[in-house]
Amino acid sequence: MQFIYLVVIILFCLGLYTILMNTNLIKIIIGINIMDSSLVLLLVALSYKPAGTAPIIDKQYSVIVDPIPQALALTAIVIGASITALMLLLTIKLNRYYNTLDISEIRRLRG
Amino acid sequence: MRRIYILALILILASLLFFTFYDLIQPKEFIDDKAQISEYYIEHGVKETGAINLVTAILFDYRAFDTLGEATVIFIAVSAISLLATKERVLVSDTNFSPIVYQGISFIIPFLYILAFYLIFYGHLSPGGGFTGGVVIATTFVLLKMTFGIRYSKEEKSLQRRSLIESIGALGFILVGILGIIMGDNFLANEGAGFHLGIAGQLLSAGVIPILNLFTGVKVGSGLAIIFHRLVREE
Amino acid sequence: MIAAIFLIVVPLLAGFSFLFIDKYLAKFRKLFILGTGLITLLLSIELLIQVIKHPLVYNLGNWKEGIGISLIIDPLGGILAVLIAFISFIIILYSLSYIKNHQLKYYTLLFLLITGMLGMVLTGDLFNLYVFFEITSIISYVLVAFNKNDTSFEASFKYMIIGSISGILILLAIILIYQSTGTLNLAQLVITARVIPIQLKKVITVLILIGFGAKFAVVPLHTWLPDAHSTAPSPISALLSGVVIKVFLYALLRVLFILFKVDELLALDFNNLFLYSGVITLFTGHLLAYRQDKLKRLLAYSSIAQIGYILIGIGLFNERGLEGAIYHVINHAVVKGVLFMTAGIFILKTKKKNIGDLKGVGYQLPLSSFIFTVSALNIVGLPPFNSFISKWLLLHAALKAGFIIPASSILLGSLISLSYYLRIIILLYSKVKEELTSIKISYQLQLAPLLLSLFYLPLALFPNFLLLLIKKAPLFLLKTINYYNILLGGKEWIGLFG
Amino acid sequence: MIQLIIYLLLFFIILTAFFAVFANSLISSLIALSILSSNLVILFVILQAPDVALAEVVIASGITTGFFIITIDKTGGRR
Repeated sequence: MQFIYLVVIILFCLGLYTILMNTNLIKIIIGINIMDSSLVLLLVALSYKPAGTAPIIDKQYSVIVDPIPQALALTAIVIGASITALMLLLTIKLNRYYNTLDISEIRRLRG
Repeated sequence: MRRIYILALILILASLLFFTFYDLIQPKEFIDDKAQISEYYIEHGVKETGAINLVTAILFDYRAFDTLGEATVIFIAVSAISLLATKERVLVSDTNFSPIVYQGISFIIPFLYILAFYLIFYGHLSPGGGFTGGVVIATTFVLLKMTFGIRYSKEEKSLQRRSLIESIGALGFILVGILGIIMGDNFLANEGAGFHLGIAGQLLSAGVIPILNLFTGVKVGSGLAIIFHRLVREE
Repeated sequence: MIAAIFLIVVPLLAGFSFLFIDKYLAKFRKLFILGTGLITLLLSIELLIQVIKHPLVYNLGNWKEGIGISLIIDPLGGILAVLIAFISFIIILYSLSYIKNHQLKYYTLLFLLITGMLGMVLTGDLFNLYVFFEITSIISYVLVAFNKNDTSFEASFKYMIIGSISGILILLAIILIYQSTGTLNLAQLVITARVIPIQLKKVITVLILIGFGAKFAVVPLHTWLPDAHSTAPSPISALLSGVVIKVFLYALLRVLFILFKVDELLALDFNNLFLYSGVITLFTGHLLAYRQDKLKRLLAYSSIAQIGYILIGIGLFNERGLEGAIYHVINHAVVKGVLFMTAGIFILKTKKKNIGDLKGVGYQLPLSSFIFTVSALNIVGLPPFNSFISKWLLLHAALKAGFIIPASSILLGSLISLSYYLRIIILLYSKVKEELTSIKISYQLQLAPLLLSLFYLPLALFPNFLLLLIKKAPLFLLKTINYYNILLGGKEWIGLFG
Repeated sequence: MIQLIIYLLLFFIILTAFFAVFANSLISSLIALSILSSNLVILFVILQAPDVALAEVVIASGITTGFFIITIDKTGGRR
């Protein structure tokens, strides 16, 4: 189980690496998406308890996983998707004006 | 040179996070305090909200204000994309699929609608809820547009109607909240606003939660359909 | 009590229903826009009057504190709410005659922006703070791109990348806080934050410092601000520079002071961090502003410098410093709002953005130029004006605490700013032969900056009245047990209310 | 058994993440991102979070991928 946290760290750092190193706009957005996914994974992993069941109480239960991080994870997913949609629209727009997807090229063209 | 700096930065961050999580997953004395609140939800959640799905109970009752903010975020994304996208008509090349695709899609659409409304109306009983159901509704629009071409639905007129529907969904959410104040309770109150909680586990239960689910689903569905339409029509 | 929730709901309702008003009741559109602004302003004043007497809690859905979400409003939140509502009202007044196209989406987004800022100031829940933080940020990105040209899209995308990273860092910090304390209520965190191990606390602090710091443009993270604030339409620049960055600063202060007690902050040398990053921010802002040749870019860099002043005031971690900082927040919001609005009028008139093209505008737009001159001298901090008072308070507090370098940099920075603002003023009133353009500027457009600049008078003449309000604010930050006491009904205040 | 599945899923998640970052063509990195989300969905179901899994499957690996594909198509980045 502890490996999940390691995966979260790897995904987080990989996303940050993509944002900082890549110059392609769509790759940058993919990096932000990977970072978002890592946080959702972290939230779900934190909510999990060994031998727990899902937070739907329709029969006898012994251990229930923590429902709050799951609710927070839902919010995080929705907000991340909205930002992604917005960034993709701006990417299309930037491509139309500068005819490239390369951010350093765009910066150079702008002067 | 820049590459080395960035790599160093990321390595520092990784080690920082590693030790943080290492601390975090060790059981500590604060565990009692933490148990209190989630225990509270597990113990009293069904009785107080009438929903047996605790995640929905938290999203649409205990922390419904967050959900209102979330719906606002989608509303903002839709407004922003309609603002920034071009308004003039763009020619979109139609792709021709094989008849199997057309038949298959028209066969699958009703089932998708059933799935969407199941997810919305059973949000307090089983996994799902307004957001998920709304996105499934939006998916049907996406499928229809992709297979039957972009001019299948009436262009600008249907977009306007859809943004009206979206506004209605958003307004409904707030008006349900204000109803709580009118009934002499607080904003977004459930039982205090005169809604019956019913028997937990039945379809008509949990007071305000199915209503909010419906509004959210309508809002998210029409909103994401608008976003998709705008993006496709963008040059 | 009821004013607190309606303060958030009224602009939100206005934003959602504006589509209907625009479609079916187009005649009442102007009335609706102005009315919403006015109602928000009145509600915020009502709230401030209540809060000054007694800080209050509003539990949404009538759940107990800590179970549901509650709004917790202390004097600092009340003051900032009035500031936001007031500046927004003036901006709405200005926008009515400035924004000519895409009005429907513009006002929808503007109302929701007001909602987001008010929510961030009033909320008492950590995750709710994050939601409103994202609302405010997303609308800022969009409104930066409102002009729909290449530079504005580029600025918006840059802002968006930095903003998304900062949002993710803050979400991570919130997850860590929740996992180690088990509560999201800000007031309960005052008590439960003690159990967070110090190592974890440091990590959380790094995350929120970078996360919120990127949003209010502390120096190594400031690169997006000049682009974003100079390409946005002028009313939005005024709002972004005037209030939005201050709201993010407020959020940082709130979370930071809840996590740490003041003694811990001093033991960890946070005062030096704040003070010297403030000094660096101040000099970077002023020196880069000196080299600009575009008017709105210069004003944007000047905003970075003013954040430096505020950071110096906060970094002292005592009451005097915080009072000066809050007073400076108010002054800067008012003055920078006027400056951006008049800059918008100049750009409308001359059709050009460079400072060199402002030659002789002073004779063709006497009123706006006069307001601009007064405001420029005001923001420099010359004696008869209100910025002088707040800068004097900051200087006094810094000297009293024995920090010589920050104190002297306040004076030196003001000198630099005097030099570059004087350059503009001299250009404004230099003689030219011919008329610049034949564009008429209506008096309606000049009404909003005039109204806002009239507030220099009370701010400068009766500082004691405002200081009386402000004096109550620092005690809720420095002695956070007071903030926790709000939940208990407020029986035992420490050093407050007599 | 379930441990083994979890480890396998985690391995695939890392693999797809690296592929999404370092792939040359945008479409393949996008497909990798979508597979990453799908793997996350299975993991969420195993970790007893059905709500999050449903949201992730329709939002992150469903409609967001659609938006990405439209963008790549519009910007001619299918190289």
